[in-house]
Amino acid sequence: MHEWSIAYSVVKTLTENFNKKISKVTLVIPLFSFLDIEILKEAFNELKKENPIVENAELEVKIQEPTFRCRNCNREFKFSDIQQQVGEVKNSYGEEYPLHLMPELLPAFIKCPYCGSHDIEAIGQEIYIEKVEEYGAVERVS
Amino acid sequence: MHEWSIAYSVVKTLTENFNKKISKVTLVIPLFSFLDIEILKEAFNELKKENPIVENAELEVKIQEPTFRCRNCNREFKFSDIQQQVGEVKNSYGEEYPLHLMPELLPAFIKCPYCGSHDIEAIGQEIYIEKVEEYGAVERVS
Amino acid sequence: MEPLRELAKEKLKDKKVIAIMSAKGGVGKSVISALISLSLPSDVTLIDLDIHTMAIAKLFGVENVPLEVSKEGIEPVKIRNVNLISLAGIVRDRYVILPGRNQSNVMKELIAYSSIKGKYVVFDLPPGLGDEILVLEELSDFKPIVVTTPSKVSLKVVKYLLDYLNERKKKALVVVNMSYFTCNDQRVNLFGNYNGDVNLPIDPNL
Amino acid sequence: MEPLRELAKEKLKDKKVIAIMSAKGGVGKSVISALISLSLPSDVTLIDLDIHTMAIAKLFGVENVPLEVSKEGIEPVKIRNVNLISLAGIVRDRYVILPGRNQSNVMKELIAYSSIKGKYVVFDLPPGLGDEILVLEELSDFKPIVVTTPSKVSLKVVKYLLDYLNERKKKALVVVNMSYFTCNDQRVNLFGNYNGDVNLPIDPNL
Ligand SMILES: Nc1ncnc2c1ncn2[C@@H]1O[C@H](COP(=O)(O)OP(=O)(O)O)[C@@H](O)[C@H]1O
Ligand SMILES: Nc1ncnc2c1ncn2[C@@H]1O[C@H](COP(=O)(O)OP(=O)(O)O)[C@@H](O)[C@H]1O
Ligand SMILES: [Mg+2]
Ligand SMILES: [Mg+2]
Ligand SMILES: [Mg+2]
Ligand SMILES: [Mg+2]
Ligand code: NI
Ligand code: NI
Ligand SMILES: [Zn+2]
Ligand SMILES: [Zn+2]
Repeated sequence: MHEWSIAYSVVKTLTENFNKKISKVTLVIPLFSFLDIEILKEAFNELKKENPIVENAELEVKIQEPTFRCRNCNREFKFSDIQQQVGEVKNSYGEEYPLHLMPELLPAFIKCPYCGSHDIEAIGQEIYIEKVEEYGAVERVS
Repeated sequence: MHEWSIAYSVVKTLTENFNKKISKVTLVIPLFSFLDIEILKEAFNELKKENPIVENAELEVKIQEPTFRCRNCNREFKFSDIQQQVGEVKNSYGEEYPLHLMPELLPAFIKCPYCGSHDIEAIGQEIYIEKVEEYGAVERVS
Repeated sequence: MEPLRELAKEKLKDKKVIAIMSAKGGVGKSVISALISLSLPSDVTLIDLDIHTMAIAKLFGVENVPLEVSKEGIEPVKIRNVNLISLAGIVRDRYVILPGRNQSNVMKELIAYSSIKGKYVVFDLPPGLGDEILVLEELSDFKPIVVTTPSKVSLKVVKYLLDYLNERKKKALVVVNMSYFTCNDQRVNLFGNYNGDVNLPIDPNL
Repeated sequence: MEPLRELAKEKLKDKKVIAIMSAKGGVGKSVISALISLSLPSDVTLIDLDIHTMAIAKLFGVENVPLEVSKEGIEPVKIRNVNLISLAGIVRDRYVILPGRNQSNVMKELIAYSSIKGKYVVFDLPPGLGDEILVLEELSDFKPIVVTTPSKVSLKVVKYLLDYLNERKKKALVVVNMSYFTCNDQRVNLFGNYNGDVNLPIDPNL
């Protein structure tokens, strides 16, 4: 269900920042939020009907695998190194688990696999619009 | 006088992290801390005598001009856009002014030239060792 | 381009936003946030931005009520006219230890991804002069209510906050909490002496 | 490679470090930090990590004493056996509003660039479960003293902190402050009932 909020945020961002009709938008989401891509696209296709600027827009979703760095012991690690921890959090809460709803809560739930600190920095955990294509032009937006 | 603490931090970092004798170290400092390069080198040359690893090391200092971004209105700006504000803070406090002693305090004293918010992010305000050369090798360190 | 920020701004647009704040902790911000919310004439959304203590859920006795998520977002817990949004419902009964760099986005996520009902939004802020104020300034034109106790330390710190709010052209209502205690019909000033726009006594039955 | 971090660790090496903490504000952390520091048998450095309120300088009445800088670093203000390090001496009488992303480095700068004297270092922490704890864990093996009042909200929040400290294998001493008030030889529990390792009354003469 949270996918509807994400879709709404995309629709709102596009309608607030663009004047021309949009043909395609590329959204990047982090792997550990486990958003359901089908529901996300379904929600986007429903919500985009509200505004002519986006009514014909196609949503492309890219899943980004963040890298992690511990600010306590300075080691870097990958998602595979914390996959078991993430699984335990998911099992503990269910589908709408905290990192699904609020990815920025990651350090509250995940500990460094090397030293156990929660002072973890994720590079690439933000949900952002990577690219917007308008009818008649290609525009790259960060 | 604060330059002595910065020099000491460089000596300590090198002696904690290297085993081989060091021939040269490159230190990057932000423009707005207004560290005195001559005093910094003098302090380094005095303090390096304490440890054989660094006793022959040369200190190169690079001054970095950070760029700034306001997280309130999202505009970017340069040091020249806040130079007057920095000057007023310097005049108010004197030589050992807060941003000289503690560069990370920048947002507390500097406002966005466009919207007045203190939610300013400086890219390139940290003091860091960019490069260390050991006798017999070249090593690039981040 | 930040969808999170755009959605958070959208959620607060057209709302009357009130922020209960103080740079000092333990002055009664959460208690006063609850009282103000309950006293408003219509439905209000009360958002607890104190992400480490989550006191409001405890005050209302709903810290173990699990949340629901709808197409409109995370659904608040309803107590009389108050729709409560709190991290407590999301993390349930456990600590939230969080680096400073994550704080502002956690606050934005809480605002953006929740279903905000009613015309009024009351924010209960944590102590400090940091992200909570900067984020609220980014997202809305809020009315500040500054809470203090009469102690000198608290008054000094509140003066810093009022200085900042004046600089940002925001007029604050000052509430002096725990201003006195009635002991055998005698007024005792346990924590000092000061008069604000509103003065509240110490009430052991709170 | 971080010279700031290395120097901060170096400054705390070989010191006995005590951290006065509570996730809740206004429980008496600063008051207890001052009392503990004054009661230690030799010279102590007291570092105020509450960068927004800077209460300690006010408690000791030295908030307008300007700092000096020597080759050893920022010199503390000396009161009896206490060497006080506070942001108040650096910024002087003004607010410090700071985004969360700058907090941990400001704390590291305060520790690294100061001259730390004596065998003991006492840290007065701000409320919260964030950078202050994470930074102290990064830099030293500290002994935690957890402060609470007997109120239910405060106790719940302190339980979260104790849970976290247990997870990190740190045994805390629990101080229950403002546990009672003596009113005409009668004990009044203004804020609730709880027993800690140490229990302190409300003292209007503080
Ligand atoms: N007027 C009052 N009389 C008695 N106790 C109070 C009063 N206001 C607040 N308290 C108590 O003081 C403590 C701190 O209040 P709280 O609202 O949590 O402060 P803050 O949100 O500023 O940290 C709580 O235990 C609360 O019950
Ligand atoms: N035992 C006590 N008796 C009376 N007042 C106290 C006591 N302990 C603390 N206070 C007062 O309570 C307020 C909060 O104390 P403080 O040490 O600043 O708390 P914290 O550092 O946890 O925010 C201050 O005004 C202080 O003077
Ligand atoms: Mg508080
Ligand atoms: Mg509160
Ligand atoms: Mg406090
Ligand atoms: Mg304090
Ligand atoms: Ni979902
Ligand atoms: Ni200097
Ligand atoms: Zn680690
Ligand atoms: Zn701006």
